[in-house]
Amino acid sequence: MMTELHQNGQEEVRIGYFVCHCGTNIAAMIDVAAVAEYVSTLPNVVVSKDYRYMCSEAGQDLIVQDIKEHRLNRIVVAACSPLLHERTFRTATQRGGINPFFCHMVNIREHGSWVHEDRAEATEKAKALARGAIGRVKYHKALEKRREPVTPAALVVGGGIAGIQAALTLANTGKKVYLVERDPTIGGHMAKFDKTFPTLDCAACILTPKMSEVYAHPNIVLWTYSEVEGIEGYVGNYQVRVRRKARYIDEELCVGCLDCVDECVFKVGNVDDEFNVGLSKRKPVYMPFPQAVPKLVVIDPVACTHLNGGNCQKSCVDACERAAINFDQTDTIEEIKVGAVIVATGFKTFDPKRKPLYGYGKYPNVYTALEVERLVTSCGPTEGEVVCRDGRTPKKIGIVHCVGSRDHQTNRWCSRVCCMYSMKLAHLLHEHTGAEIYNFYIDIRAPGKGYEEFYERLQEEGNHFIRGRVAEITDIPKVAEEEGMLTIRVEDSLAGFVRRIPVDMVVLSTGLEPHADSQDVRRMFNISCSREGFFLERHPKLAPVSTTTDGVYLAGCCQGPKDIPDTVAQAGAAAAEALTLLDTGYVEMEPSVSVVDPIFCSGCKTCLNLCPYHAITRDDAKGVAVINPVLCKGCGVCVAACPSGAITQNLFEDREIFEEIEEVLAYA
Amino acid sequence: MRYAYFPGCSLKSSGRAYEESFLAVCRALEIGMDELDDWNCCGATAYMSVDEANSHVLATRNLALAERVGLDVVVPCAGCYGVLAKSKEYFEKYSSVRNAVTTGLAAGGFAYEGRAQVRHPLDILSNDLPPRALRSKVKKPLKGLKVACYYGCRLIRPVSPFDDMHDPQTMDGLLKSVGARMVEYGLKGKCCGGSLTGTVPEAGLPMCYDLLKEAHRLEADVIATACPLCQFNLECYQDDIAKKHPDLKPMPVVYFTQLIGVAMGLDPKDLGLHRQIVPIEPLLREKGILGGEDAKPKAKEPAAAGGRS
Amino acid sequence: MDPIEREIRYESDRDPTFADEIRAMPGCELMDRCIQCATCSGICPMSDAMELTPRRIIELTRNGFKNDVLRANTIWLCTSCYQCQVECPKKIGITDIMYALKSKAIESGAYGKKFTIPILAREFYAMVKANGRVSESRLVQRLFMKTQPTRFLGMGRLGMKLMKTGRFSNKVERMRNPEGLRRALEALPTDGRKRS
Amino acid sequence: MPEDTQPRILAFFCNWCTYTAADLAGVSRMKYAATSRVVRVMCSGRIDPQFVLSAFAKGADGVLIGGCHPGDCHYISGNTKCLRRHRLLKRMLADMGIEPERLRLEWISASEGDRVKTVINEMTADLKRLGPLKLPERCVAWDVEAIDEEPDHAEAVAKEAVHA
Repeated sequence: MMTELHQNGQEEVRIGYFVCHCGTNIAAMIDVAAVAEYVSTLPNVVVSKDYRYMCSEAGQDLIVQDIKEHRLNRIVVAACSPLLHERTFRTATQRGGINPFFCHMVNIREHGSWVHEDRAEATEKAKALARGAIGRVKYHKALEKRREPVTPAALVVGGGIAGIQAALTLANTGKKVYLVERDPTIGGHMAKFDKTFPTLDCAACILTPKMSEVYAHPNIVLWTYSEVEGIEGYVGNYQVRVRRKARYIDEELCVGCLDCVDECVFKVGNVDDEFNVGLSKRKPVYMPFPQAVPKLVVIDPVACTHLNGGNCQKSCVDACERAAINFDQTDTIEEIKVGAVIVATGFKTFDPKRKPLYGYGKYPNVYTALEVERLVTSCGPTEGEVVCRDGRTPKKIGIVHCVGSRDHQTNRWCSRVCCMYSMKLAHLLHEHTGAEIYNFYIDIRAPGKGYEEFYERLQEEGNHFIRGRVAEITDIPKVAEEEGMLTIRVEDSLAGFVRRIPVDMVVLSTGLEPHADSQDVRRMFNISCSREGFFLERHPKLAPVSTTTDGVYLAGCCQGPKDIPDTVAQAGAAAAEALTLLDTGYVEMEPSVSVVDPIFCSGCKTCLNLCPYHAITRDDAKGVAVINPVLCKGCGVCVAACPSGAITQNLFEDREIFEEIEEVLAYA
Repeated sequence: MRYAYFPGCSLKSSGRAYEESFLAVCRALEIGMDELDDWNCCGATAYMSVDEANSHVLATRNLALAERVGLDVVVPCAGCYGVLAKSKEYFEKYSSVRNAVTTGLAAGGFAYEGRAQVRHPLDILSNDLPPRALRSKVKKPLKGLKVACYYGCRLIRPVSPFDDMHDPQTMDGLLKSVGARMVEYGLKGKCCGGSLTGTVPEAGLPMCYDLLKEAHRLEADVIATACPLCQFNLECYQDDIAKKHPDLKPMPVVYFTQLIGVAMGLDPKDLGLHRQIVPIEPLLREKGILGGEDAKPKAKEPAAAGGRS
Repeated sequence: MDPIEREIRYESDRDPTFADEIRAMPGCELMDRCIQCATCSGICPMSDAMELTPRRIIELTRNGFKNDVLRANTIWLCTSCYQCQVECPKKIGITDIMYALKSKAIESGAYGKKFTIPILAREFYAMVKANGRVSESRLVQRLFMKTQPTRFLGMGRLGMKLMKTGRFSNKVERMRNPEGLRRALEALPTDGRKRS
Repeated sequence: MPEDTQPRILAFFCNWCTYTAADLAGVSRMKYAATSRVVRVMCSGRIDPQFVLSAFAKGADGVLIGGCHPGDCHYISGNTKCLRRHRLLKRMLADMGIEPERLRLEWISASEGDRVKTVINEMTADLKRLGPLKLPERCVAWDVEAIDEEPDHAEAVAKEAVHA
């Protein structure tokens, strides 16, 4: 085959092979010197070297120098995953003066040294993979990345603190931002909190100014009560469809005076109030909470008598001086164009009914932490008075940590915030009631600025910390002191014996988990999930806010549990990544698109229906298929289906892959 | 409906009333029960403590017998049920167990392939019987009888293929369908003390006491069980427990099959009601469920018979 | 005054193979992921009578403190109710581990003599081996005679009641043909009788 | 196959799910048999049935295809195309006298590193049991090279025609 190339008058192939030690990460399990020596015997290989860290400046320089010195025109680097460093080595190749796509990577770390235990076998595998790469790289062609302009606007999905922070950061740089929130108001979970740990500053005091800023910002288009329905396009050029659900209120006219709420035919609330997590009732027409942004009411179509088809005197309509109520409103669809997307869809809290041992839903005085947040806050349903569902003021309170977390039966992960918020609630509950507080924990995790100090403060305030996971909560008394109480049975594992502790009130520190519809969101934005269902970042360390889809970034708890400071920091990082893209003004497209050779195309149209992006059309005049390189995303489905082999995918050409297969297997 | 039937050792002696009432109910419901030919002890928890590998051989031999006749095996004793189900599970899950069982059984001329399923009467009566089949046979609904359904451990743990592990309901459902009233027995899945009532009574008996006390607190008339050991512990040690807790009043403890049989109007003798140490018949008569006199032990009680087939 | 005992363990106190032996038993393989959360001890109905709670048994076992583990009354107080196992957040087969430890204790004879459970287990084992079935009343009689003769006498009234209701008899339960079973049980090299 | 000879598995992994999962297995330091050789493609829909046949012809004992779970394809539906081709291939292999279980298709998402480990280990054990692939005689002559040469000639002819 090679000689043919020569005869065809093409350049002589001169390959440089570089195998990385990665410190001991590779070298400990693979005899890199032996691999380099073997490769040096393969045809066309001019240089074959091993080096301690190929990705280092010196390692890259080695490639640059050798290209120049030995007139190399193909580079193979055997190191870590190409998903990590392909770009690095292509850039080095380019610096050496040849087209970057003459470089190919072999993964001998993630797929080699890290997963094997037999040094000889791992070395053999590395040699086989090297031979495959040497085989394929000779067919590599010079390719150019195409540049596409970027729409200088961003979509932020989710209006919790993560989305708010990301939107404000982007908007402040002058970029247009669409902030889409599913609920009638922005604010998310943080708006429901009373105080924040460890500083105990009031959540509302630090959040509501930001919410107002979002509303007033000239660069932010805020759509609440809205959901993203679909997204098409590619990095820099996304077309997004947003459904704006009917509020039955004209947003332009409503001033949030609440006259309609007062005059609603329901004199008292009849629906569980979402904002107070069911601890109070609201009416069918309502504003989620007084500081809601936007300050607009909304009519719940499920609860409203009129919208349910019932006969209602519609006193709300009469009450509104500005005639803002419009029962004829329907959902509308907005189509927008953005260059980048920040997904900040947040989390939900674990449903403690999944752990029947804790008696949530069975015993009225068992609460979730979020319920207690509403109970201790002065703007909550009890105006800050802590009264149990059975009317008693608790004198003894048990706080159960890790509910649903660190548990193979429910959520395996640590939810990261529960230790700290449990301690915060312990402090607040004690402050409000003077009750004796028992914290039941497995491990106290307080690794943040001022967090350990907060733990110490709680200890000094007289809180009990009992190291043991609560095994049982029961109302069946065993001794007199347990009559009429909820008794917690637990091993005090530091003392080494079992205790029964009667309390008036139990607080379940429920963990954080992905939204029930996170899979749908993930599919829509074409991003991946980790096993537990949190959205997956491109790299856990080096690309923590990027995703595998270019132009889509992550912020907040949709990526994994985190506290407010971390969320805000991550939102800033996501905004910065998005800004980098928007500010550059163009994107470089990977050249791995497919191309039709009109000579061989029979015009059979097999490929047309296969293409998921409708990138292939048929030129009826010439009777051949044509691929639009702007629409092609380079999956290669058409290549595999073309009966006459007329379609080629750059970097994944048939001959490249056939050669890789043959050469990999040729190594015994 | 036809099943293989594994009685286990207890149902041939201290738990005879369970076998009698279960088989009587099955007959009345036209459910075929073929006692496994020459079955052996399941091994219980004791055998497992001495010889783990052979405990599975012991248990699976019975499953091999069921497979021979091509039937699933019904195991009323909760202890035996748990042991056989565990061996079946481990046979599937662990190749070491599979190899041991295959080798052992082959030496004895048996083979088990994992086909025969292990079922419990609560399971088949709740799930295999057509809906209303039981209800339609009720002649004397258990009106006014307040029952605490007690499931114990092995029916619902470590796995619970036919019920809710944390709040089992099958027994409640069956007894409700024959007219009884259930109390919210919060201890329905707690342990009765197992064999500790005999071996370490100071540790075992308090567990029975807690169960009995709670049933009294809820004003239950009777505790229904599905396990001969649970039934024995709760019923037979009441005198022992009362020595330490004189306030403890007698509480009848029966098998759920006995109550179903009563509701179906079966002869109390066939249901083994006369084998109660804490009698239940006066209570049933008081509620107007039973008429006539107490069933008297037969003039000549046959010795607790084993090997009957 | 009791003599003062020093509580310290040296590396030489650890049995190097003990943890691996337990880990190798079916159901016991996940012991190492225990986070000592103590759910097992909290839920165990017997934990208030145990010298070492189940949680501590796991910790000592995986660290090879064989003597401490086998000497404690814990394993003999386990009723196999499986509450610990089903509630364990790490899905560790705690009850299976207890079985494994019981068999180790019986095998090495390292159990407190005041405990009758190992004796029950052995009597039970022997009876099943001989007859293929258990004669409950005989088992109970043998056990009580061997271990708690006074209690046995105190139980006379219950015994009478049981006899009268036909729930207790001195008949020996046995299989019709125990030969096949015997051959099956003798086929394995791990037979407890040969092992101990 | 003698105990000490390892089977050879040629694996085609899609870039977004299974290749990433294999990376995750590495990052998590999971250990599995060194029997697989991964060829990365962007999508399992790119896998030409000829790749698979070629792999068997060139000496693979087994071929593993890894793609995203149904509904999760980075390119919307490439994996379903792969699934259809896989079914066809299975039948073809059987016709050619190659045990169909030598070809395996697995959906492995980016988070399922342990699945990569399990599948490769399982497949290694299965292939050891099957023994090395003894390509039926009629298949030995069948070779990709033959296919390769034809287009070269045709290409020249076609190009001439275009120039003319």
